[in-house]
Amino acid sequence: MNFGLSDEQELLRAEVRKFLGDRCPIDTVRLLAETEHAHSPELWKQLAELGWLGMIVPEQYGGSDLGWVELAVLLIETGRSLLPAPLVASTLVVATLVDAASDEERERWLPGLVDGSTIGSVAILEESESWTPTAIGLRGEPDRDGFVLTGCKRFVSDPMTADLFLVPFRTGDGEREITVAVVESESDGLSRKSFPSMDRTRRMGDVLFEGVRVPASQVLGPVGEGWPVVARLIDRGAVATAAEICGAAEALHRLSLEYAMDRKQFGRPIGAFQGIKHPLAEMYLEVESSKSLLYYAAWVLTHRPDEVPRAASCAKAYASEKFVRIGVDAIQIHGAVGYTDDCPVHLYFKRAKWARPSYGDSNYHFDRIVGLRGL
Amino acid sequence: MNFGLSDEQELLRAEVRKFLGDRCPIDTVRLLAETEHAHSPELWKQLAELGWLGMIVPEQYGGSDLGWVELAVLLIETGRSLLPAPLVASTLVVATLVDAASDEERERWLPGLVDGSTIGSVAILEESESWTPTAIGLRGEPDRDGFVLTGCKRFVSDPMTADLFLVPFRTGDGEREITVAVVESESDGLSRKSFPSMDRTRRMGDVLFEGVRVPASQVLGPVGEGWPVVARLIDRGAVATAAEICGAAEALHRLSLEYAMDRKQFGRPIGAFQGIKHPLAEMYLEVESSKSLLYYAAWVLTHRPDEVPRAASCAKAYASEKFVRIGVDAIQIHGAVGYTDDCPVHLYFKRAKWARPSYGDSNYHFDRIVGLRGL
Amino acid sequence: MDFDLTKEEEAFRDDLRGFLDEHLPPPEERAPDFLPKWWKAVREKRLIGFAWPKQVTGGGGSLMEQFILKEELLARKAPMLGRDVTGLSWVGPALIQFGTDEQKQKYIPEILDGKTMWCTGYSEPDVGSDLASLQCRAERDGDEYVVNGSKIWISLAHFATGIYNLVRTDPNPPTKYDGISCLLIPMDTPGIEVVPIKNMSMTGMAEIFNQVFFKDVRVPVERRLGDEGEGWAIICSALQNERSSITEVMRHSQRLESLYELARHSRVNGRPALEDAGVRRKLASIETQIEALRLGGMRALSRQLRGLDHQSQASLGKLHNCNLLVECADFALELEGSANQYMAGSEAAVDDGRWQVDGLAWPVTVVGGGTPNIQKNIIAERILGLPKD
Amino acid sequence: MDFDLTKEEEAFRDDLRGFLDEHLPPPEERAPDFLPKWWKAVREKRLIGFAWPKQVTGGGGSLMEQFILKEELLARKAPMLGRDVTGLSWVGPALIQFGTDEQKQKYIPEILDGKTMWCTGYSEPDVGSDLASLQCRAERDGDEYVVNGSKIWISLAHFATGIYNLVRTDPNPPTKYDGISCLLIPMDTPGIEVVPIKNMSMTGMAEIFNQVFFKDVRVPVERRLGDEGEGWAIICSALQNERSSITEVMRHSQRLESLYELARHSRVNGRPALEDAGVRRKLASIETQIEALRLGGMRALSRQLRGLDHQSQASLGKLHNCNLLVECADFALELEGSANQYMAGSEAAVDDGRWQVDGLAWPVTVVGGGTPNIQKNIIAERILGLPKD
Repeated sequence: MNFGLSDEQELLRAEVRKFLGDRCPIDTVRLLAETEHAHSPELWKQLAELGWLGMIVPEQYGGSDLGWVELAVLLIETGRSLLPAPLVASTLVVATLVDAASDEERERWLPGLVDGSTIGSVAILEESESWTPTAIGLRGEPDRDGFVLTGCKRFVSDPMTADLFLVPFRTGDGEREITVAVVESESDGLSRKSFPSMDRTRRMGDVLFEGVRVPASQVLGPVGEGWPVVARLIDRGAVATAAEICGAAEALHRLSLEYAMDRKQFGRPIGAFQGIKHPLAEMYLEVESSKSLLYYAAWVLTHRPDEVPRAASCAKAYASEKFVRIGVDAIQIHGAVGYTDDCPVHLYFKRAKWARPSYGDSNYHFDRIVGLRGL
Repeated sequence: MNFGLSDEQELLRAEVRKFLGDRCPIDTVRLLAETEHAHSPELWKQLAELGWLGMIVPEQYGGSDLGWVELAVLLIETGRSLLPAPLVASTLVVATLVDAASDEERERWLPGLVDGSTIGSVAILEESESWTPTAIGLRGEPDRDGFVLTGCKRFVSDPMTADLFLVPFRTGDGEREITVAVVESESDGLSRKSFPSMDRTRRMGDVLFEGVRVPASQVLGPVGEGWPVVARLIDRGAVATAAEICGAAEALHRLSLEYAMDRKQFGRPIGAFQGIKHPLAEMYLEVESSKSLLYYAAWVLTHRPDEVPRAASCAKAYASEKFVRIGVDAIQIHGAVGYTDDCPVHLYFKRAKWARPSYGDSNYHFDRIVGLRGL
Repeated sequence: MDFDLTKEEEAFRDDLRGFLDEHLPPPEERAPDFLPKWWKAVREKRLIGFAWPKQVTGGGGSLMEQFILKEELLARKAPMLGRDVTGLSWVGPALIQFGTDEQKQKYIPEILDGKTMWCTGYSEPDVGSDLASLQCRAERDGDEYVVNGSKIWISLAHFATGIYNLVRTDPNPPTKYDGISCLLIPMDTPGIEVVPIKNMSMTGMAEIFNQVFFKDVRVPVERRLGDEGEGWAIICSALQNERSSITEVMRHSQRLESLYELARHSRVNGRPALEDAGVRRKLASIETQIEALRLGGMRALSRQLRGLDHQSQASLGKLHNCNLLVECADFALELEGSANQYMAGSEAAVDDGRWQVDGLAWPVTVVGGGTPNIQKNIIAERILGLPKD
Repeated sequence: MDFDLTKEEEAFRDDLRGFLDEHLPPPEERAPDFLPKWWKAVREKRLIGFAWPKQVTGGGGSLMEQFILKEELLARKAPMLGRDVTGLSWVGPALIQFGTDEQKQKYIPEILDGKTMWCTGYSEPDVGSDLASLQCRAERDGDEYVVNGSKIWISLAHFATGIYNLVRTDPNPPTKYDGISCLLIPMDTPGIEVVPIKNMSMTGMAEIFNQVFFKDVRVPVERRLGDEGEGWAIICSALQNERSSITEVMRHSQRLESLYELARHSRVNGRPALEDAGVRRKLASIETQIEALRLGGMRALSRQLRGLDHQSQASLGKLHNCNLLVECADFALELEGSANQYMAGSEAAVDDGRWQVDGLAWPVTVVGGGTPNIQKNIIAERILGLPKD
């Protein structure tokens, strides 16, 4: 048994951290956050060149054929540095294609997603913001060899930079009669919109389908049996988001710790007072626990599929709750400095509000943990 | 406007505190707690002589004709000293008789309840432990000029010392077809049982009705219209319990504060460390807030009946939650000393667990606060 | 115990209601030029500086009348009573307690008329909550002080006409609390520079904070408030008066109604939020806490009306207020789900983005008024008598 | 990262399972004379002191085997592996690290055979968590120490055959951490008196705590463990080994199952508790925290297996464990409603009163192992490097 990173994984971590420290320090994050799409095509290309966009993709499609633990190592670091890039969503598209698409479909999209020339995103949620099959109301009417989609997807990550969307839609009235397809963003009848978001390192918006044609060659798996694909995607989204949270929460703790050592009041560093010291100790426990849950969830994603639902829910529920709490404590520790634009604390605070509902908040995951017992 | 006690009320408080300090110090509480019924007939008689059993009873029945604020003053003090006596339940019987009984019924029972020769208790709850009319399943079958009761009441306070019980029972299948009667504990077919309780200053148990006859002359108000009487009783019970909680929570805070000033570690009183100081400050806020809510609820009980449900729910929900929390903090502040028998902290800790569900826990009262908005 | 109004108080309230019926339309009916008219009317009615002495053109109102006034104003969502907010909350009360007659006659009517716009110079870089460690120097030179140093976290300094500034007049005092004085400095005095600080909210409140630099700023001695070295006593008195809890309570009550409204059109796991037991209990818990804050404020007022100590209780209210602010701000953003990202101005924003403002503005209030940790220290040391750290 | 067992580990587990199938019936089938038989069997199988060296008749097992052993034992609700709990958890490990060969040969087999029953003498009245301030004196007199003073919060002292006692051998040490030594004292030495302390639980755990008084107690020098003055180092090493998190995790897991069971037959506002969203989320939150504790323990074990520092992480596990204990103990009593008052032994008690035991016993564990405040100090100072208070 080894609940630790291998030498190769440690090396990967160091490499990612160095790259992001060099190419995407916090000042670059700020600049990118103020660009129209909070996205840098050059940075994206570099990520591709380093092999990080195809980490879990088989070599035949240009990927590195690694596992979710390696992916988690990457995402912890991008979370730590608040990298503005559509990495999580695009990676989820990649992961879904790898295990749910036909050979032809993989051939068609994976190489582009891996080499960075194509960006993917995920469009599951609708107005109800519910992660259940019944919440999917987007209609797919049969049409010749495919479907015509009509409806609206909401809360889509970085919709403007995506070249293709993974879209579940309804092809029958049965609760789970869901079909999943890849829809290109340039399709006729598809329009998209992004709104200014609080966490400005990300964009979020709507994708509107007004009679969008999707040929059968873009459907993943059998028609009407797409829900398991979506359910797996949601679990992976929860783990990927939890990984980004772990890195961000650790960074926030580190910032607060350094501030507490540095800042003096009444002749002592404020970190000498139990009123500051104890919250820092609790934060540390929460960060370490988030990481334990996350690493295990990442490991089971590759090695023990049966354990995925519970492990993913534990990881996401815990991490997103604690990240929000840590954000509040970090601001209180920093005092007035914490809400200046110069201090990065507020960037993490906003990320926490983004990350909490993403792929299910703790209400969703807690309810599911009990549900998994058949209760 | 005066949100403070009048001179007379202050005098009453001083008198009660002095009496309890003299006659029922913590060592006496311990001794009484180990007697069979945790009840001292002599102490009860003294309470009667001081007029405290008939505080809210009109003078014509031997009472002092005061209001709920005075009663709250009394109960805060009995809570503070953990007085082992069936005071809350008996007072609730008295209050219900005062405004729901006929002149004959009042004549018959109030003088005895006021002079201490009769003790009352309340038997509302059944197996479901729910405070709703539908939870009342005890059947009252019409019989000559009264009813025959069959069923079981549970979680009855001090059942063995009571001479009469206030009992709501079902006289029809409509949700609110409830009738309330006074049932004497010596009635044929009535049996009762008390079980050892965690808070040993109290007893609690079951009252079993096996064909108990209750004549019409013991029914309070019109048959089948008793639910409003019960609802009022529950609100009053919530306020009375909140009053006892306020006194007990204040005592617990005081004990912890004194210990924190007295106990030295690493060369300083432990109260100098923020890890102890801050919880003590929070406790104080919670104690003071509990008192604000309680005093207001007591005042509206006498002066603004319309506001009673919301005020009673706010007072009870807040006080019972915070009392439990304060109990945990108090033990942590006291360290190992806190769980010795010599230190009274554990007595309050156990009282907190008793008081929380009594007349509705915060789940019940919070749900009701929202319900009162028609939501 | 008595929560009813006396006949006189009821008469006052009825008169006030008549006045407000005439001059204060509901928010949605207020015209763009409403504010100057409102200020003119309340000034004539002597409602600005309502509890200040009549000699300085204040209202001479009683504490209880002031309480009634605030309740009525807040129930109708009235705008602020005067334009010079800092002058009304900080400078005026300090002048009334510590100022000379000349100072009172000179500065107070200006504040009430809204001719001035004061800001306060308390915090300094690297000083934070240890306020008494301030370093901004004022050296006596004849009939003037020469001020050098800087102040930070100053709201509205870029609009201000004057700064109510704490300075060190004795560089080697016996304790750090000695040798501090209070100067009333016009902002157009040569040598003052204002630099805005960007803050996280980006919600219309951006850049309300500033750092102010003083370089050889010359201030006549008669602009000193109180005696030389009396600054700490003045500031302590002011901090205790800082916030009226009734104002906070009414704001929280309005916030609670909005939270219920938000819950009415939100969903938890796809189902209506108001059917979710967790949401219902959270709403009720917030409602209960606001009620406790309201009643706590009334207890303090009640003590004040009877001339009893009430100021030591102020920290309790502040701590309570902070806890509520943090809880409400986060709860709303939780209820909104992913839409919590959509800011004011976006068509997708929920409730016009008001919860994003709340969610990002709380640190200003919570940290600005002294962090909860500081309130806990004050409660523990001043009220409970625990030893200093 | 790898959570699978190696072939050798699987073989060890399979052999162990065979042994347990034979010797460990399920709890409800264990006869009154089961315990002595069990102890005999596990002693012969060398499972007691499983990781201790074979030279002192221990099992010589590896860390990973020990982990597997504990998981198997706890999954089957096995009773304790040996009778002398304190000897096994405290005295034995200290002897192995600091004892002379003679001491090891003399004391360790006795512990493993259950012939001794040790207790620990750490805390003193008026010392509390500031352990190093201890005052119990041992003066050298020839080949003996003469011990005077008292120790408090000693569990099982009235059954004990010996006390593992911290004493001050240098009355004027350079720092309070110096001049402390460790003595192994037979309880029947003249001058020792044991006085029980009543505690709050009254749940069968009453009076397990004692105060022990020493009056001119003479102890031969060869009963000193380690060098004179080395006591603090010995104790620090012991405290770090204090608790195996896997044991705690398995206890919590069993507690969680019982909590689900309790929720299955409880009601909230008259409706089944398991239909209440608040109850469901609380259960899931506890489940998640236990999972985090389990995985945190495995991370520490994993570091230990690789010879990396793992002890600094022990406080994290302890703090986490304390938080969980407090939360579970209270949640169960909340779920029980008014029936939470009915204690074990009463026919009305829910689940045979087990939650009352839990609800009253947590302070012993939470406070006894060093309050959460102390764990937070340790985490902040030793792991995070924050300055001392």
